[in-house]
Amino acid sequence: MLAVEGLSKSFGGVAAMQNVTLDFAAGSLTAIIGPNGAGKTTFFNLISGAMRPDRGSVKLAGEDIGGLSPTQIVRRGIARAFQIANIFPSLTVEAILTATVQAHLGYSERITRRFPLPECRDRAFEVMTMLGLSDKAALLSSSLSHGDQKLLDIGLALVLEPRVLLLDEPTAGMGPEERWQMIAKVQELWERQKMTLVFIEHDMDIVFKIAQSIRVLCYGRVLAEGSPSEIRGNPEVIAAYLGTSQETRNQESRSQETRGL
Amino acid sequence: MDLATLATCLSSSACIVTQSTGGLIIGMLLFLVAAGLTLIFGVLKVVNFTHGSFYMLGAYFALTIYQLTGSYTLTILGAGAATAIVALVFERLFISRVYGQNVLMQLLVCYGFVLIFDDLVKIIWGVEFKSMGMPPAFQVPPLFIAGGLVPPFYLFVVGVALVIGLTLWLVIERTRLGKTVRAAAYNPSMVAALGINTGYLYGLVFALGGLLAGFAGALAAPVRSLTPGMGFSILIESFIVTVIGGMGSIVGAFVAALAIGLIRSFGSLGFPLFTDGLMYLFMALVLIARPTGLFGKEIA
Amino acid sequence: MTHARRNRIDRRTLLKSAAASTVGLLAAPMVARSENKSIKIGMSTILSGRVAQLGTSSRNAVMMEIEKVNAAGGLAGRQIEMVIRDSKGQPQEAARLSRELVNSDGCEILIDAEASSGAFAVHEVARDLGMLTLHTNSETSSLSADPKLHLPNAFRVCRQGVHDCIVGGAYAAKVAKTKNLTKWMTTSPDYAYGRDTTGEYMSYVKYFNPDVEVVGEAWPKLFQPDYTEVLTKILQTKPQALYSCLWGGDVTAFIDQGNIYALFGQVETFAVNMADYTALTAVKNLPKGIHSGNRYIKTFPNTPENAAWADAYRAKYNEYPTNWAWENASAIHFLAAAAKKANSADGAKLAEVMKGLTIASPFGADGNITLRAEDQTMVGYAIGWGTTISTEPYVTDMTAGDWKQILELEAEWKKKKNYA
Amino acid sequence: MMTRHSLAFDVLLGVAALAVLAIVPLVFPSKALVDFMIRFSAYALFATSLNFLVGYGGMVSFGHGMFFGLGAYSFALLMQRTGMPIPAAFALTLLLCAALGLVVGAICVRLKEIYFAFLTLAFQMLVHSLIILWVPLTGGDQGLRGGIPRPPFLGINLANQTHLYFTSCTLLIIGLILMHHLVQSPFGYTLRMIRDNAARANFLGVAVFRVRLIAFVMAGIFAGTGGVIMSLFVSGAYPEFAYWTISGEGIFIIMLGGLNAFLGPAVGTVILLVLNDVVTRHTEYYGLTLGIIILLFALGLRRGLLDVLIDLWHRHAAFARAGKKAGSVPKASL
Repeated sequence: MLAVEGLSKSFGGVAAMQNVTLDFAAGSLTAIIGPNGAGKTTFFNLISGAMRPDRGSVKLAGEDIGGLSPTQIVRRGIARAFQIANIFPSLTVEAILTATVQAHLGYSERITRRFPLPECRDRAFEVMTMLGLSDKAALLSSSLSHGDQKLLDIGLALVLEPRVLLLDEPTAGMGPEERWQMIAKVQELWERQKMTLVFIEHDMDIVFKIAQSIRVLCYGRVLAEGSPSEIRGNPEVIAAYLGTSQETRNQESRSQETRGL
Repeated sequence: MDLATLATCLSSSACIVTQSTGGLIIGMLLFLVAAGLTLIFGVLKVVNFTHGSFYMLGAYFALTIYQLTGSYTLTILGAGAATAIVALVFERLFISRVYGQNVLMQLLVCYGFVLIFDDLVKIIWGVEFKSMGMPPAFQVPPLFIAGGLVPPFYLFVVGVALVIGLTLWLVIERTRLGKTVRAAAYNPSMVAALGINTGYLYGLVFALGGLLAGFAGALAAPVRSLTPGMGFSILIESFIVTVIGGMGSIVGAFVAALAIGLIRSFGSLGFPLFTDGLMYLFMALVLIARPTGLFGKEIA
Repeated sequence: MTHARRNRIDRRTLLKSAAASTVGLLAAPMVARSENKSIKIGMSTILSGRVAQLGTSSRNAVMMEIEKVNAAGGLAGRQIEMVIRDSKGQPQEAARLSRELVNSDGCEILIDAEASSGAFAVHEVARDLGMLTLHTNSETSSLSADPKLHLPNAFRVCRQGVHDCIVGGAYAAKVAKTKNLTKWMTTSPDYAYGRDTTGEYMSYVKYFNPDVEVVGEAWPKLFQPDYTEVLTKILQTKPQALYSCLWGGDVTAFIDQGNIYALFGQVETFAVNMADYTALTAVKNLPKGIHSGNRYIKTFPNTPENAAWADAYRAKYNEYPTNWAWENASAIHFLAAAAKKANSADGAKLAEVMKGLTIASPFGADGNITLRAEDQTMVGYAIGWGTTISTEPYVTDMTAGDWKQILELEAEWKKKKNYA
Repeated sequence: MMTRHSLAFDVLLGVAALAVLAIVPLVFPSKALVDFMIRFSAYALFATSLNFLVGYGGMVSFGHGMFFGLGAYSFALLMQRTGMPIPAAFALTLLLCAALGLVVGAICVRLKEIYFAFLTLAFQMLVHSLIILWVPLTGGDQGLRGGIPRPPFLGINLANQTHLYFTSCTLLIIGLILMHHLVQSPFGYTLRMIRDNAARANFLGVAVFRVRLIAFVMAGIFAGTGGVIMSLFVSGAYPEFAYWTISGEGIFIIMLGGLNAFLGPAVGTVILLVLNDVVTRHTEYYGLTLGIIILLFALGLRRGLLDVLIDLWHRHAAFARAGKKAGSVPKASL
């Protein structure tokens, strides 16, 4: 479904991504892991069109989408949710979802009718029910709990009915059981939507629990790929990654946040 | 348009010298005002529309102090200090209340004070325009450099401005305070985390901005006529400068100020009717080419 | 809590101003215009901003004269009440105020003490409302000369660009002959007044002295703070003589900045607007021998009446009158005289008798000034040129302009412009 | 069916408002009121269109006055130079404003925050200096003189102040209805999304650039309408109309009235005009007075008047419903 080949990107001479070649089978559920500065987020940025690759190709179902604009890539069926939930603070959950649906259906520049267009609204409510946010429909997104914000963020991506969904640390900054609820939700959605799901995650327990296969990035290179069991046993990975403690991971994820896009 | 004149000028060293010093003096005074503006924006993220008023106050303070003391040195220092104090009070009492608020809200406060300061000047110094007069020390014939005319006073002004600019740069780049300031500009929360009193820092930055504007006013007072609202044109020009240079960049302000100065002095030869237009045109072109100004940080 | 209080306070202030306004708007008086009642004269001028000083002096002069008129029984028995508003120098405000003065303040006569663009705005209002309107400050010739703009109810009671230019041209040409100044340059503010005046002035200099050629022009913006680029350009062009119609704070800044380039030693300078007390008293180390037209000076015309008027003004407001001051005073003089003649304060009747009205005036070249019937603009006022000195009376060797010559050449000028 | 949120409802309100406005001059036969309402229409259209950009699009333009000026000049010129009927000149004027909006917008809307603001300012000042320079056409700094011919059309004679009053009010109300409709349309919500978080909207497949550009053009058209009314009021046009001060006043107005409420700018316009008219009556220290009042707003209310009122209303409602308070999360930015 999604395949990258020889993907490279550097910032001011510093190589963030070096000749990465990976592919993700249709309908697969893949985790991307790697230590601080491994280039995980950069990887997503390159796929989703937030950054143009210096070299290499990004293919979606065989079509080269390298260097297309985010909008074009979204239209082709790659959606992403973000590390930090980037919701629209002054709008209600319902409005945001509805507006997203209308964007997906190509109505976002309609001026002949009034918002909300019934068809969009209905779809929005479906998604809300699916996410279990129905009772929060009328709340400002900025007043949602962190978890719900991330959920909504994922919901927005789902609205676009993506063939490939990229989740950047769906559980970042959540408490233990919140994490598990979230991940259960993600898994459920994945099964229901029959899509290719790629997610960046730090919590190894989560990764090993749900991922079908795992890709390990390290300093912009592919360190290893394989099934959870294979990765678990891989000495390089253990050396490079599993050593680091949870705290540093959190800091690291934050430092990546501040870098933003 | 009068490109012939421009061409002949560019072919004569005398003309180039004269025009360049002309551009330099305009640019330097602009720089002093713009530097404060860009500093304040860089650190406080406040677009300080009252900055022109600081320049005006500097000039009027200079007028009074000069009349009292008769010493131009005292005048410059005094005007700078007095303006710095005004700026500090202004920041502590008012601007500090709108930090982190909608930019437009801050703008509104500043605008309010532009109006207030203008009328205060009117009440204190009168509506009629004033002129401070040239200090005797500088009432001397201009020098000839490479056939070009260079008034000693302007040499002095440019010199002082350069010294101030350099000091400012050193302070920002070399001192601990400067580090803090840059840190604050980069990421305020970090400064707070370092346990530095941001209130104190912000007040200081504003005072510094006021000081610079005050100096500019004092340096301009002998040659420019003082009127309520005189701060306005320089405000717009120094905004153009800061935007061209990139909001928050002192170096950018310096380069842009010189550019504007030269554009004015040479532009007036080539396009006598469009000198202002040229300025805006230049700004538009720069922004189109570099959306965050020459030295501005990319806001992604 | 405190927040709530803030709101309350503020709501109150707001309600006040709102109330005030609604009163101002809704209760707009449908004025009964009975003869014995006092008459309101509306005046919009510039009381704030760069030109505030001139606006204030206009108001001072008007008030000073109104006092006299009222003391003498008012306009045909009706005491004058002035309603003076600040347009802040914005033409649309000038238009708005003039309408308001008539429509809601019930003024029956308008004095337009605005600078040029404001004057044209008020002129449109005068066209619309048909009120008797006296333009007292705009020197732009077309205001009265252009028949397309002519209104039976609008008069210009102030100097006129073209008159200045003819007199100045003749004077400059004479100086140019004696001192053999052929290479001229001009430096004038880049707006209508500056362009027209400069163009006409130089054309008359050439008319009187064909050897003169203009070798360069510089057009600083109005109110430009820094003239360096202009000065350096002058120094590049190296003219023998320089004409400028910069005025007010601009001319003083220009002089101050020119001094440090030692400009006035090198170039014979003709600055028409130098000889006005606002500039003369403000500028430090005023160079000797700058040629200037009279804007207003106590010593020209050198008559006891003029001196007396200046002293009275100074005694009252402890500053010397400005060019705008004497012009506005003249407006009141004309109104008073017209009212006497028509024995009425009715605008239409006043306008009727004002056409061609001649009155004795301290500002007249020969003791009289006239509102010329054909284009309803003032002629015969004192106009002349002299040279500056650094102390009172600031200007000496005044040469008076010859009105016979002015009128002849003005007529030609009108033909050239297809105004007549 | 007609809900509070339907266009039909707005139209009904508009008609009602117009009816009231029609009666007012009969009840209070005050020329001053008529003049005031004409100016109000001009400024309210201008300010509301600016708020369409600032409040809903998050695009703070310092150059919006360029459309006000263009509107005034092109209408006045078309009427003076060509004998065309008023509606034609009006339509053509709006077309010109749209064109200017398209060109300037295409260049500006890419830029972020303050830079967008200053680039728009730059273009406005270019328009301004063009007006000043092109004396033969525009009359330069003296403004466009000689009055605007007003041939009657459809029984409307704009030379008559009362007719002008009705026409301005009608234009205002039509303008408000249209803008409110835009704001309530799917487009309007896309615009809000972009204001809140352009980058995220981009990743949801919203064509940010195009949406912003469209908004910029629309705002330009309505601002131009305001300019037309102003030119009719002063029967001329002045460079001041295209000067930055007009844009400044616009910003000022929306801050006074409130940029989160659709009618905020209209309220703000009333406040500013009343302040201007009342204060200038009583003092020549206009700046001082106005400045202090501004501070009361900025530091006292901290929001536009209408925003405050609506807030209070909501609070009341909330207390009534005893609804639970929601903790706020700082605005995330991408």
